[in-house]
Amino acid sequence: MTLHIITRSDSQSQSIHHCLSFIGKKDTLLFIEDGTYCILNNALSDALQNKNIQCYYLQADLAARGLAANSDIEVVDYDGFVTLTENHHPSQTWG
Amino acid sequence: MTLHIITRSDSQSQSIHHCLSFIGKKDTLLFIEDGTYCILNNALSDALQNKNIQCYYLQADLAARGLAANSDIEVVDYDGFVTLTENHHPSQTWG
Amino acid sequence: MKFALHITCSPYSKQGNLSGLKFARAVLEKGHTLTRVFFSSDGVHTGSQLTVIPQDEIDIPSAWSELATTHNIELILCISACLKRGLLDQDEAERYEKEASNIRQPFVISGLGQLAEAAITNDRLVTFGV
Amino acid sequence: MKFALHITCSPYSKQGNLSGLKFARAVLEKGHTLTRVFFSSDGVHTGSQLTVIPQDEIDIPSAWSELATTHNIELILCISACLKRGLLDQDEAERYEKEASNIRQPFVISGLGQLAEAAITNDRLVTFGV
Amino acid sequence: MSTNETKNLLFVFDKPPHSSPAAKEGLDAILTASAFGQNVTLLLMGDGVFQLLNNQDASHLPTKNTASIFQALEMYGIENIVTPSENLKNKGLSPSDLSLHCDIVDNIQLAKLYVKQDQILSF
Amino acid sequence: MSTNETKNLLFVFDKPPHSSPAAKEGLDAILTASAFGQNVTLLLMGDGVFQLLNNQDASHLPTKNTASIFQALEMYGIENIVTPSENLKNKGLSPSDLSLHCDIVDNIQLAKLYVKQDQILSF
Repeated sequence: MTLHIITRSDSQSQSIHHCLSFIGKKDTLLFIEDGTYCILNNALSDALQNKNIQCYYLQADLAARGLAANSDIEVVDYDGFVTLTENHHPSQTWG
Repeated sequence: MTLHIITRSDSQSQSIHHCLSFIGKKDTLLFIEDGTYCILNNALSDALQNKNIQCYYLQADLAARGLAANSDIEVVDYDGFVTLTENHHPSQTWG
Repeated sequence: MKFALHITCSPYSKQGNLSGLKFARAVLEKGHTLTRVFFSSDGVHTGSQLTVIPQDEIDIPSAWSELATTHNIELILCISACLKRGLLDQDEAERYEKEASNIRQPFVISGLGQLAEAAITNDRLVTFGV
Repeated sequence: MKFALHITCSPYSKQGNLSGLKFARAVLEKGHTLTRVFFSSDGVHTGSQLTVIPQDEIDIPSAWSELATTHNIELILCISACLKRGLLDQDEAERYEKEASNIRQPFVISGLGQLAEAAITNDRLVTFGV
Repeated sequence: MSTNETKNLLFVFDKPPHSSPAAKEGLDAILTASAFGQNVTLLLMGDGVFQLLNNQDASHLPTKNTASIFQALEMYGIENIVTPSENLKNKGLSPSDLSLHCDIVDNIQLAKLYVKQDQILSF
Repeated sequence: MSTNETKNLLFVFDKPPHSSPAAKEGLDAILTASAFGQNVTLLLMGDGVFQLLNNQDASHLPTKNTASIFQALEMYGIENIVTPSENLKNKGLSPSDLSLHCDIVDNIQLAKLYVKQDQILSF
């Protein structure tokens, strides 16, 4: 039940790919900071959906970057971010 | 006659790929710091050879990382690095 | 729940430091305890007393100080990171015969053991800025 | 030839700062002139007077100072980067009513115009640490 | 400044906004160089093109002022703003996603642009 | 330390050596945690596996002391050093290229390792 916190875009870092290679079905992904740019990668979004992995995006970081939250994704604020760390444990922050 | 200085590995940054997409035949590549890890990427090395682009590696940075300079590549020390900036102008450092 | 945070980037060079601050506030607003924030690597620059922030921008180092004072949170700067980066409290400045110290209240300098301890004694450890 | 350098990373967080120092030495050994080194972004941490470096490690800030003094090189720290990062000379410390200053000799604080000027008036500008 | 030279200066931004202060420093530098009467070009490479995405609301971040400086570039006479078409395509973006008019260039045009430069500044 | 708890702590290194001081801090932290009697595991992910490449000569770099600390881990009782096989393969490396004995794990073993952890520390 790990919470994987992705902080870089898929062009800045291979972290999202490393994470996806072994992530468990009960694990959860949270995209924050430049990690929110991953929403632009359609192939990645499809892979996440196919693996049926629960994904969240930090709303303020999407908005800061001009990235629209479409209806397919779940967004959280910082309160929701804390809730994710309550319910999923431990957390790993990926650079 | 630009000198392109590559400072990150191909897994840390897309810079080497951006650079290769438009690099001129008279341009020169210099790999320093984590850029020297690019030597491990065989597909990249082949692409450089096919494009017939002059490449150099900073010897001290290869050695610091345990990367062997094989006979196919040209290495320089800091003196040679300065010579490259004398002969190729301007220079761009890629992060 | 008892939370601890680990911050590894400086306030104005990457977003992670401010993300950590906002997360810290949300932790406290939800009624949890935040026991300790450990700053390592470039994170130790958060503890500088000499920062001057434009008035229309968020003063991140001050905000950490206020939050810690109000909620009794330990703000710990990794000592080896501090020395190499020019962050000294009065004791270290005297020890190394430097003419000034520059640590902001209530930040304190200590070792990485404080991070390991935070990982062991808190329910949650969340990292920002890697 | 006349060279200038632009350094954008701090001495101990990325390798680029030390690469720039070694490049600077090689430029001078080859008989060129190095007129100016401009430090922006986290590069300004190079100008801290309060760094304490372990004896078995290279003291990068001191090495820049020595090189500049010996060869009459301008070491310029970007002022906006300095203020946000807690690097103050005596003038700035007084202006902002801070109790200490922490700039190493012979570093000076100035604006980004000095970088633009360096790009225009030198034959070569080489960047490190991006 | 005590020089009458005019040089071609290329400013390359390849980092996204908000996670680093590099763009703010680069903008200050390009404005200064332009005020010095130099021929300046701004190249947005890789994630650097994200600097220009429409509808960014960074009001709560330290980088909030960068967007208004980008908007002011034209007013200050900086009109050569360039981004590679291949890069836009790779990111699934079109010119209408950008808040500024850019010259969208192919790799041949980009190579030609480089040949003209006297110095390249990276941020 | 005033606790008798024993926890499973995973230390993740994903940066290459020499370009950042992260590994030195991570090593200090894992040694301390081990001295506190905790069950520690070191995971080398992505470019982090480059920390263990043979024949690194960093004598002229500030990070020169990191290699000797890696060599001393076993002496201090830290034996769980793990790296994914997929990562080695992607980088064209084999176990004989590494200066330490690692457990080379597949993705299923890696997932099982994660399930056991109480906290994860990233450097």
